[in-house]
Amino acid sequence: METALNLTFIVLLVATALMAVWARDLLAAVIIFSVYSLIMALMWQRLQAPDLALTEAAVGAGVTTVLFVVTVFKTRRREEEE
Amino acid sequence: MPDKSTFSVIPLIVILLPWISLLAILAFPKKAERLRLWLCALGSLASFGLLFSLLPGILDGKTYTIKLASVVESLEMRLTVDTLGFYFALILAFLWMLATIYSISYIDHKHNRFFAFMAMCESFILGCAFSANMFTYFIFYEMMTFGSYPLIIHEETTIARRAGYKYLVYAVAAGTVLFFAIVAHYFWGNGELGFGSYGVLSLEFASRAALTTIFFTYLAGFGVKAAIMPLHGWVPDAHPAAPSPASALLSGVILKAGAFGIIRVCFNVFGTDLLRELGVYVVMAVLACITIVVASVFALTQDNLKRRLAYSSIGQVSYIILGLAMLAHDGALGGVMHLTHHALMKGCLFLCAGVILVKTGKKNISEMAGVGYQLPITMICFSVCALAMMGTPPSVGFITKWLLGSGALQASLPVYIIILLVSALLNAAYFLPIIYIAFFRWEGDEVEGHGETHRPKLVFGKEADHKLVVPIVILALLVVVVGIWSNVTGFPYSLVSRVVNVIFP
Amino acid sequence: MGAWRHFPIFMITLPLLGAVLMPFLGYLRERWVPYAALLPLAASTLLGFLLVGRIPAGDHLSYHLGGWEPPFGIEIRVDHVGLFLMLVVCAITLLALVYSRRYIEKEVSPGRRTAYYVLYLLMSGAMLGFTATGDIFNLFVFMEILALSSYALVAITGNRNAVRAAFKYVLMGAPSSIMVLLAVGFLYSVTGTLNMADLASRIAESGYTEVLVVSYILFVIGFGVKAALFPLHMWLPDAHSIAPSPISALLSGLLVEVCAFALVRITFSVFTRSATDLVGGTADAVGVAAAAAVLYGGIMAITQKDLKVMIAYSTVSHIGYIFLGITAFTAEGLTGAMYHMLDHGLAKACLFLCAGNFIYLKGYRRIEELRGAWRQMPWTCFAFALASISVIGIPPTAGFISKWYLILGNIRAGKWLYTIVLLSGSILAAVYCLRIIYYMFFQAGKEEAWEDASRDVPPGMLVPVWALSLGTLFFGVFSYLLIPSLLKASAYLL
Amino acid sequence: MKRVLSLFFIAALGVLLLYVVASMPPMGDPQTPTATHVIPRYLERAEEETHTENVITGVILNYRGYDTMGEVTVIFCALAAVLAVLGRERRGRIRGFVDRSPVPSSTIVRTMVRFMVPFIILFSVYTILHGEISPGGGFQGGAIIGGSMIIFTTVFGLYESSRRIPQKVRAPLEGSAVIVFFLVGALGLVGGGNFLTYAWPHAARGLQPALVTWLTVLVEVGIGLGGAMVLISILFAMIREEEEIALTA
Repeated sequence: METALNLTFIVLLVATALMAVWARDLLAAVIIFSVYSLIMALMWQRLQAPDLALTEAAVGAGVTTVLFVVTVFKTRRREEEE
Repeated sequence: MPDKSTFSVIPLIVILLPWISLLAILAFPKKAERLRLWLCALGSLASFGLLFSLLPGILDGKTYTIKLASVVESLEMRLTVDTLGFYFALILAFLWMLATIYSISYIDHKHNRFFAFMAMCESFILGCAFSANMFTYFIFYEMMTFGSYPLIIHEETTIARRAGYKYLVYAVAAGTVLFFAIVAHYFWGNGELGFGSYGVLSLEFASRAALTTIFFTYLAGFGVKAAIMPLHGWVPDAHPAAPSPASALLSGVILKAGAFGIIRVCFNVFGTDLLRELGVYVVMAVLACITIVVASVFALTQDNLKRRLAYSSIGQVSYIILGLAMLAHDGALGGVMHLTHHALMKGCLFLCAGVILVKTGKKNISEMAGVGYQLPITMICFSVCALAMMGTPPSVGFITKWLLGSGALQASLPVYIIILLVSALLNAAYFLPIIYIAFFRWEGDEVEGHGETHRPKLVFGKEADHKLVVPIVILALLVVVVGIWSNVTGFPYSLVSRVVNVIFP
Repeated sequence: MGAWRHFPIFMITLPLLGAVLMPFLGYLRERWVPYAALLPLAASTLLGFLLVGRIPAGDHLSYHLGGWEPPFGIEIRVDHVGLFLMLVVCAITLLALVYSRRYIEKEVSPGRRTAYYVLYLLMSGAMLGFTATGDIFNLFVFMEILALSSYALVAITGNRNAVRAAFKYVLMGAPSSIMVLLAVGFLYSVTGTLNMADLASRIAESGYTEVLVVSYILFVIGFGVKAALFPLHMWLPDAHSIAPSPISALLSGLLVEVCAFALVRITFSVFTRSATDLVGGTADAVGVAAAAAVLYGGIMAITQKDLKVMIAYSTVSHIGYIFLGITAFTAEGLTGAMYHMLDHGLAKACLFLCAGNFIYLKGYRRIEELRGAWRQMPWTCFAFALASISVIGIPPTAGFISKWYLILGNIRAGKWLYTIVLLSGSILAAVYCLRIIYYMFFQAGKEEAWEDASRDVPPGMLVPVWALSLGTLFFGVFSYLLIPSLLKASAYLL
Repeated sequence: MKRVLSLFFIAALGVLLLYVVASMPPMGDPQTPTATHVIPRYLERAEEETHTENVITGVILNYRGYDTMGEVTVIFCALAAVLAVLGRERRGRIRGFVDRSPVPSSTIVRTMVRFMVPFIILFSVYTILHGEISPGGGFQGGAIIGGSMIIFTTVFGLYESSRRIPQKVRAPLEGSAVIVFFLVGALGLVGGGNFLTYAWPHAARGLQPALVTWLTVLVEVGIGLGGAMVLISILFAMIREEEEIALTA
């Protein structure tokens, strides 16, 4: 059970990371990244680091996401085609 | 050497006195131009005077020393006036003084820069002469190298710039090689960079290969300044490009700084025994012989007077190297004495060339027909020095040749005598035509062999400014006087023999 | 044990405190900020000079923050070498800050000026903390402050090129920070400690060789990027040439050096001699890279047309010198490297500030535009000449002394090839420096280019330049003030 | 080509790191160097030595307080970096692009936010103040305050938001974390200890633990306020309309 949960988290983590990199829509990437942060926060909690979990949730999922969103709105939403 | 060493600030003062010129340039406004220039000359004069006052002490066997700074205990900047250093300093300060006086009327633009760098160079090269160890020597040597650059390019013509560039390329490369030599010397000399009477390096601490490397890097580093072939490339360009007093100094002093470095390396760093053991002196001798002959041949082909003189200098400086490489008493004596002798002769010749250039605007020998009548005093002095160069007695040139020949016999290598004779012949071959053209040909001679030629009138007394003529006359007189009364106290023999007698008892 | 034990921590924290107070001052009176920013740095410099001579030779000052003994708390560890570098940092930052006021008024728009001083102080404080710390995680923390502030300072003029250069810098700098962090983490995982001295003893008996080697390699790459060691230097020419001149002076004269010094600490205080054998291959690779840097930087500098880019490439070359001194693994080599940090700091800062003078007064950046500069800006040109002489390594400047020891160290180590590389490096330096001196002094140039009635730059900008260039001369002549203690300290480090 | 090369490098780095991780001591093993060297002392004696029940807070603020001082400086530095690139707004109230957001927020959202923000802030105060006994602390609390203000700004606009937290409030508070750290550090000096020693000499012996605790809380508050202000200032700098500072070509 433990292992299964850990594995799920890790797979999700890697998956969200890859999706954030591949997403052409930068806004989508930002949102996916915030999901990544949330999963990370859960991971920290599972690793018995509640302080880190709190920080990750507040900074990673909250503040960073909003700042990224602001940046996306101020610049361009689509990644430039090569 | 260290036994009778006394602390004295005089070496430092001697070095600093030329800086009076800089103060003068800063302190006096443009209006007081004459005053400023004379103050510059005064600095040089004072420096020479103070130096001369050390003579009795030096003859007494004393050395004067002062420590300027040190990096670590064994690595210090120290000035020491020993006999050899004093000897070099004396001639260079003398020549410098004359050249400075000469420059007052010779230099016609940018006085400030010229005199400032003249003074700085004198100070640095005096520092070279007084250096108590290779570290100090290198520091002053490098500063002198870069300080003399503005002298060479003073005219700011394209030729001068190109010559200056070439000079810098050679100097930077040489400085780097020399730098390596000194660091290696420091490393294998057990942190001892000072000058010992019999040399400081020995096979005890370093391998044969290491010592050979050090020697050859030293030779290469100093050889560029001393214009040993094939490292002479900058000389024939720099001399004609520089203003005449500067070329006189280049040839008379700055080339000698390289030669002096080699003297130091041979006598005080390696010592004759070690040189003999390593066998490196053979290479030095061969190089010197090649330089003597080849440079003279090159000189033959030059039409530009100063260029011819420059090639002549290349050959003559190698006399010093050859004298050292003989590893014999008379050879060393002749070689080291030639330092002064050549400075007197070549200094005079370049200053004469300067007068010719200023008064007639002629650079090339072929144009100089009849110059001897326009400028009789100058050309007489020129002829005296030229004859001395060939080794005509009674003159300093003769003494050199005699001693070198005697040294060759002592070293039981008479082949050197042949080299000397060939060189003398070549010298004659390139100097005599100049005299001939100056006195026995007239303008218009070239046009048709005979016919109408107007022989110029001989004019005495009005040929040039006194400031130009007096130094020339003094030098020409000295060439003869030192040649005749060579063992007068204070003349080269009295000083050099003290050094050489210690090394070759 | 007097009050002086506390000096280092105040040297570090005062600039940081000053930095955080600046925004409010900037809100109240923006005009006062340039002057107020001088205070903490001046105080740091003063404290640094008061520390001179207090630390016994061959020993270090160990300061336990919060009173917790080392493996548990954080230690500040200042030995002679560290103090030496801290003083260099203090002096140069102070001088460049004095220089900044006028320059920044011209180059940086009003809304950003306060930020400039804030970042400047943060950077100075971080450099001091970086040099003094005895804890590898703390090292990382200060490296982050240093890195962040330097990224922003490169971009501060806000024009497109500056932002692009800063972005390039970030792209290389951020991964390098992460590498250092990973290396710290790896080390911690196999030793359980973060204190350098403690690490040194625990690494020796630690069995995890692979982790140690990888962590050392990560340290080398991480700090190598920050110190612009040859193949990792790509960010440097852009960032150093586009940043405002006082910042270029700091980046080139100090930042790369303290990062090199961090690697010295990591190599000699953490991995120590026995463990260095373990990572000897890496050290050799660093030596090769450094030798390549000397030649590459020199050659690139010769080919440049822009003055600041040329100076930046010269920095690449000189970083190679410093690393060659370090990889010689001899006391002389290390002394040479340390002295070269001083010399290079002074000379390079001076060169960049001189370049700044030309930009400030005339807007000239290209080397050809400097023909005949001497006529209008004699003071700047003379200072430039003096500093370049030190860069080349001509006596009697400090550059000569440092090169002496670098070469001596490499000869002692038997590294002949590197000796030759060092020598040819100075020939290259001569080529690129003398060319500019020649342009400035001996070429006529266009009359109208320099006939401006306004003479040389104002004294506020000349004094720092001259202080720096005279510094190179001073430390060349009076090298005995530092060399013996540096030799001792280097032997102690080894 | 570039892609392939960079992929290759990343893959190589990944393999290297995995290899290192594999050869690292196993996680959770009580015999690893990490578990046997420094950690035991923290776990056993943190409470009596630092007078904080949360060991992590004890380590962060006391044992390794200097590192934390560096961290808060990093945060402040981030703000300075943003201001260096984007420039600081002028004094007074400002307008930003959220004021004219393409999606006007509905009344429900406005009311909810107006209602929620005080509670979020209350929660963050709790997080900050309870940092020394339970998970949380200045960093987290500061981030939460910042987050709440971000939500507020997003909904009500920069104009409203800058009216509530004007520059004259933010400017002195942005560095409060460093300032508080410095003051507490200097206080330790007055007490005869080293910099960052949490002590007060004139207090009676029995008061000492309470004082240390209060100083810890003070530092937490400083960090929280500073962090919050930094986040808010960064947000303001980012979303305000371009004024006099523009990216010049």
